[in-house]
Amino acid sequence: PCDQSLSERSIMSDGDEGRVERLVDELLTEHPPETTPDVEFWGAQYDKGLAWAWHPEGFGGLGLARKHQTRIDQLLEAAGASTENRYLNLLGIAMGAGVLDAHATDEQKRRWLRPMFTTEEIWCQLFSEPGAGSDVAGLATRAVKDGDEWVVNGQKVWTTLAHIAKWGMIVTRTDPNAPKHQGMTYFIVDMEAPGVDVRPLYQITGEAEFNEVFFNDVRIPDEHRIDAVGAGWRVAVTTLMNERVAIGGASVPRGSGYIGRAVEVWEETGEDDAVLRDELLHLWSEAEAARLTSIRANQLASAGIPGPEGSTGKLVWANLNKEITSFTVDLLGLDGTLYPEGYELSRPQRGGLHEPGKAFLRTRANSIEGGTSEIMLNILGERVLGLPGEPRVDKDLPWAEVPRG
Amino acid sequence: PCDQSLSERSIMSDGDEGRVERLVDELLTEHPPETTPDVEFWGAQYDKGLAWAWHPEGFGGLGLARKHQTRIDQLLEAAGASTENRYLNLLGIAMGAGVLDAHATDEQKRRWLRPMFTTEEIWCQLFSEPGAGSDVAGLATRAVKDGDEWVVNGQKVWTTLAHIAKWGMIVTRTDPNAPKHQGMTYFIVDMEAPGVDVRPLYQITGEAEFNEVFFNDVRIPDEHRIDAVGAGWRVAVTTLMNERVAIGGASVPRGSGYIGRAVEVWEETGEDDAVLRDELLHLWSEAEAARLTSIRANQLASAGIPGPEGSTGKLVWANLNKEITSFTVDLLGLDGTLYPEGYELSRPQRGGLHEPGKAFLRTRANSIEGGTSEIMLNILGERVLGLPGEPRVDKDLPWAEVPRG
Amino acid sequence: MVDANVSYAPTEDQELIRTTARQFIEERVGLERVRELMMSEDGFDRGLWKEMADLGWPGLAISEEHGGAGLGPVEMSVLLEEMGRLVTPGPFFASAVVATIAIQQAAIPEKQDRLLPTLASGETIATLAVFEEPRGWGLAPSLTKAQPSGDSWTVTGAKRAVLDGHLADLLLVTASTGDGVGLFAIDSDANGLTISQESTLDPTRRQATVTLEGVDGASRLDDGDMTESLRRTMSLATAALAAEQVGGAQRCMEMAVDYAKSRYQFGRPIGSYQAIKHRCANMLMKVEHAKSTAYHAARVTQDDAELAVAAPLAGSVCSEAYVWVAGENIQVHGGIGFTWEHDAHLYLKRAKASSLLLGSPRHQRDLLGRAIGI
Amino acid sequence: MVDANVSYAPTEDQELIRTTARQFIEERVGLERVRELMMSEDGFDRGLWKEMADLGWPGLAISEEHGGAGLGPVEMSVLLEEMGRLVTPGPFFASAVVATIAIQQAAIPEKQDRLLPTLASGETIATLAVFEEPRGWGLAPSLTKAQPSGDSWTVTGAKRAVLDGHLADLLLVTASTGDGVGLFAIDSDANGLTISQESTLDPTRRQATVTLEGVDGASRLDDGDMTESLRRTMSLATAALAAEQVGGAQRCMEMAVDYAKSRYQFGRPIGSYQAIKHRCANMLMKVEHAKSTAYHAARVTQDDAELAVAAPLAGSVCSEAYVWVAGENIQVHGGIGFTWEHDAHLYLKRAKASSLLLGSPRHQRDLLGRAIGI
Repeated sequence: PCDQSLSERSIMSDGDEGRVERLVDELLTEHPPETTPDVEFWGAQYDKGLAWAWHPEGFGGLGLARKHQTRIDQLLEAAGASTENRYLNLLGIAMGAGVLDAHATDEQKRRWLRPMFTTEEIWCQLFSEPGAGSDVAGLATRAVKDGDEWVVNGQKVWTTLAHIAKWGMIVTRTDPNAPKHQGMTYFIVDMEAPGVDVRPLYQITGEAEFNEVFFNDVRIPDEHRIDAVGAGWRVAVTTLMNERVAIGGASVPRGSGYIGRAVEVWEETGEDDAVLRDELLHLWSEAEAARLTSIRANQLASAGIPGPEGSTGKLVWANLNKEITSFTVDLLGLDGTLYPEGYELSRPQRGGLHEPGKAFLRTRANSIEGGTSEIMLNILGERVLGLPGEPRVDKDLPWAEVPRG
Repeated sequence: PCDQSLSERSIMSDGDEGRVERLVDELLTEHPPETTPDVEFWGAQYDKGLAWAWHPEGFGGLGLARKHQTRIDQLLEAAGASTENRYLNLLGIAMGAGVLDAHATDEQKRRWLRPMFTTEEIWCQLFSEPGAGSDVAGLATRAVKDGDEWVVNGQKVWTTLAHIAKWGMIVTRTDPNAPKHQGMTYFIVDMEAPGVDVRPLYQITGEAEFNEVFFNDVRIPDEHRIDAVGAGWRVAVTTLMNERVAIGGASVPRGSGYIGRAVEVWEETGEDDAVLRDELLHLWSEAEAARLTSIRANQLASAGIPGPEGSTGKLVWANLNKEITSFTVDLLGLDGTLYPEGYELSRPQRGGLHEPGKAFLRTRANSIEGGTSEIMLNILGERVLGLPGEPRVDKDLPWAEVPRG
Repeated sequence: MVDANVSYAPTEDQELIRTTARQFIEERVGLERVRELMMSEDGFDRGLWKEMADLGWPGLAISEEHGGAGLGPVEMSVLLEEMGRLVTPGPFFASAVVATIAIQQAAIPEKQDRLLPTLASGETIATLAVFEEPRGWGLAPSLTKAQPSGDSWTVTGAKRAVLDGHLADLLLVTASTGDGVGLFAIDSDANGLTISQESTLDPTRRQATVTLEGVDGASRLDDGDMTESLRRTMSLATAALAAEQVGGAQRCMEMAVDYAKSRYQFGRPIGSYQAIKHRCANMLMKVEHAKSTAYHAARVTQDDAELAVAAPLAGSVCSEAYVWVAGENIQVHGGIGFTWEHDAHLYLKRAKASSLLLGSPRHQRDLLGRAIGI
Repeated sequence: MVDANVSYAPTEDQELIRTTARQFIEERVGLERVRELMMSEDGFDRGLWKEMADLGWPGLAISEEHGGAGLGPVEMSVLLEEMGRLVTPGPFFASAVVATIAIQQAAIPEKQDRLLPTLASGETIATLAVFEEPRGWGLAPSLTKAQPSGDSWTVTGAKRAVLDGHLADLLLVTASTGDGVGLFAIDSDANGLTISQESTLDPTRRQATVTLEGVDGASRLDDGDMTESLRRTMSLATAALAAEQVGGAQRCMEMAVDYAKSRYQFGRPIGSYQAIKHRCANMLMKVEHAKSTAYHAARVTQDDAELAVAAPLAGSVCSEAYVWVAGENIQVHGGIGFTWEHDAHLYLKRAKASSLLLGSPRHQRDLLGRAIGI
């Protein structure tokens, strides 16, 4: 709603572009990118309200429409300034900031936004649990009020960056006797606090992109609570919104990514079998159709024409990535049975997915992470096509009484 | 249970084989097949108890184990006697007789079994309704008691042979206020009675294998009721048992049926495209795997080793038939866009499925008729793998209150 | 990169064409009329054709100087998508699309001046006769030969899968001239010409087999070898057919989704079961992919290199999507979807036949491979 | 027709082998041990090998005169199915199956007398080195050549995908002799022989690359050209691998079904959702089909013509079934199935590698086509 009124305002005042460009010029002259350390530059960028243009002034923004930020980043990149912080602190800057902007007190925003943007404090997200995967709202990590503090016990999984994060966005169960969606509360937890135990979670490639995080009597001050007690699900939804958009939304050049790699392998091996060729062309066609679909979706979205084109990306790419990488291994024939880099357990190396074998293994998770394909198909069927939901046995029960096997 | 004790008995007495062969010899000498009209021969066969060996004596049987019937039919066929009646009156002899044997009174059996076996009276099955497809137990055809008669109103669909049948096995709703499975009653209805209106139901090939049957105040005497009032579902289940076994159970020679036709077309057209060849070989492999599976299932079943091998046949063949016939049309290229026999609406001609186009269209129903693939997958998942059922919203409601859109 | 300058958002004109087309087809054609026509002898309604002509549809993509509306392939694809939605019968695709494209691509200016106006007005129904072999979709005429005689040509040979050949006033026949491929205009009443209608899997789009025994007076339309322009003609026809396929596939999905909402079994709408819900969601994905490729192909017709990629891409993706969705639509409907009285089969037959008409998906992928160097 | 005389019902002996094998593998191997071995340098446990030898497994299909149990391919397939159930590591398949079959098929009697006893006892670990090209699975040696020198031969060339080559005492190398293909026995410590272990996708089954630079003292096992017996060897190996694949696929299905019953989301076991339930049902169908083809292949090994059909049939069907089921097992498990600590990935890796080891499904179908004349 707040965004709404902002964008209306910005439509009225055409002076906004000018103001933005003037501020960017100021920033660049006062802090020349080539001579200014990134962290210092990002701090200055925040102070000028050029971090999240749609945030209120004083909180890294100018109270303008979101589109202005795109412009700002273009100008900064053109001037050789780094926007790497958006990648280095992805979960904070892309998701955490949105959560704080929508749900936090000014005091909380003041405390957290600036060091988040400067990457001095890395953020992570603590939602999934061993017992709560697709059903995040079934989570069991307990938080119990004790004076001005909350005492947290439980386990979270699939947490990226937890091993280098200072702050974690955590959803907890504060009222087990309320229906599952109503008994949750959202906190920002200090990942360096006593009782927080972060362990690498090794995946089938032997690498650990993710972590398990254990909470044993971890104390969180009540002022680190986001929004009301019991409002945790509402805040969690705000967070998840941003997540799924991120996946499969971007549009890539034709013949890039896994299908590009498959074509490379086809050429490198000099394979010319007609059957494999048709299979490669089939996958290429599927990938190109998916690519054109996301380009079309982005165009229609920015033209304000609503449509289903956007919702299919993650699902489609999950299946395609799995098929393409599996086929690429097949293309290698006997060499497809090899795994040059071996399996010693480690944190991931970048660019490892060039190896067909590793890409084949890693992509098995594409249909699971960030929403399983089964859940995405439900969403597509129910939200986009308007098909009725299934009978729910868990919705109105007190969480404590929901069957969990 | 009754079968059980019979087969035990037959294990004890080895004299049964001898008795059976003696009776067959008698039949053949008293009624030489070459000179005896089929109907007369089948009547004599019934009278000697050689129609359904496991039926009690006097009802076309000898009270022996089922296996003896196989032997009897072999001997009769060897002697040139016709067993065509089992095809001509399929629904009666394969399903109806089983229902009568299990649920009917001696008087009813005496009335119906003999003319059924001689094909003097053809039988049909009246279960499915426009509103009750997969959910047969949801049927709405009403039967209301009126003196010694029942008055039937409603509509049945997908009824084979209805247009030539004398008797129909019909399940009706007699108590709309009982839960769906409890308010049904089973009758044998005279298809020539006033108020029975049989209309051909044309399918996408333009042929009508099936009928729609409308009932307007059709009166059925209470002595044509099978089993108790309200016991209709139990009787219907007996009937359906036989049906699904019939489909996809039989084992066929390698490379026969639709895949055989596909290979023929491959050879006739002289096609040699490597991609189409691999696709043909893929389908051939699937078909051969399915064929071997049903052979293995039959062997294990007759060896008394229970297993899941049997349950997969209908599902697998439904999908395979659809894929193979679709591929066969593709093999024809531009000729695949032709439909030589045309579409004038008619009763089916035999052997029409030699035409790839017609086979392609006809097989679309394979995944629907006799239990949709969705239902078969549920059965496989729940009965064979023991996976839990879905929450049921209709089971305990009075039928009249079950939502039906 | 071609992406940058392709815009997929429909213009107001295109939206207008869509609205008018949908309204006309629903009101004046409609599936009841489709059923009458599909069971009729020639599957053709001259009155309906006249009405379409009055709306300027046959000339939609013909230049104004030739009496057309001077619109482009994108506008035509919108119209075809709407026609596909209701499996509209008749020679529109054969005459206003394929034959018209062939003339535009291959004929020399004065021949275009002569032929296009009556095509634009709908007075002339034309069709392209190109295929000879049942399989392979080869474009080089091997059976059909043309020899000069005076200022016209004599053509001998045979063609198959000639769309609506039985309705055509004018046949455009490809024939080998010894030094390449020529395109020849022949009146349907010419001596030595036999046009026999075939019974088709898709009764809403008819075909004929054509034999030519020394047919005199054939007028050559191209100047020299038309191999290249024939290839381009087939690409454009494939792109156009893809739009029609999208319309049909979209309609099948809508039928399935609507039925899944209204049909109850076991006390629940069948659309609440994942088996049906997920199938419908997969229909949506396939239809969206089909749209993306068809819309793209219609928008790059000016770029030869890109069209050589986009057309077979759309041809294979839309064919497979339509056949699949039309089949699954029957499955979602269950028994009723298998009946003659239900409309589902009209789409299945249109889908299956369309997937083979201009080249199977496998053939289209082969063309795609040549275009992208795989 | 072959069907008539093939019986698929297991005999009591076969059931006994199954029970013993399952018990031994679960108790003495077990997935914990598998994990240790798969992370170890050579992936081999000599103690475990010794125990298997004591049970007579390496000699299971070797005649009694050669110190084996004298049982057949059906009994061996039962054992392999049980080994596949727990992705049992070690050289059993390389030595007791493939190498043993090669000797039985290709070697002349006196060579069999010399080699088979120590293979039967497990003292000797042997492996067959046949493949040279990365793709195509061609059996004719092009790089590797053998020349007579005195009463032995000198072999030069290179081989890849030599199963457990790093563990082998004895290499069986195919080489062209000028007048055909010969099979040569070479000790692993021979001069000029280099065996380098490769890192494999499936860490429970290792491979080596082998180079031979004028390796002297090679003993020729066959008399004349072994092309035919090599083909038969690969058919029998494919049939044997199929049995192992069946065991793994069956286990994956059981894992998925068990998890679908015990894992709750939204207050219901996930197995109560059709998306999961129907996937499990499809797993069952694929596993049953795989079993049917593998069991059939193991039972027709005496019938050359039928084996030529049954082996590639089983090879392609079982490979595709196992890869699919192993992948879907991960999906049913969700996140946990993607973790290193869960066992699901052991099966996926075994499945994927096995599907390429002796010929991809597509290659197997090509062989099938040749056998049935398509």
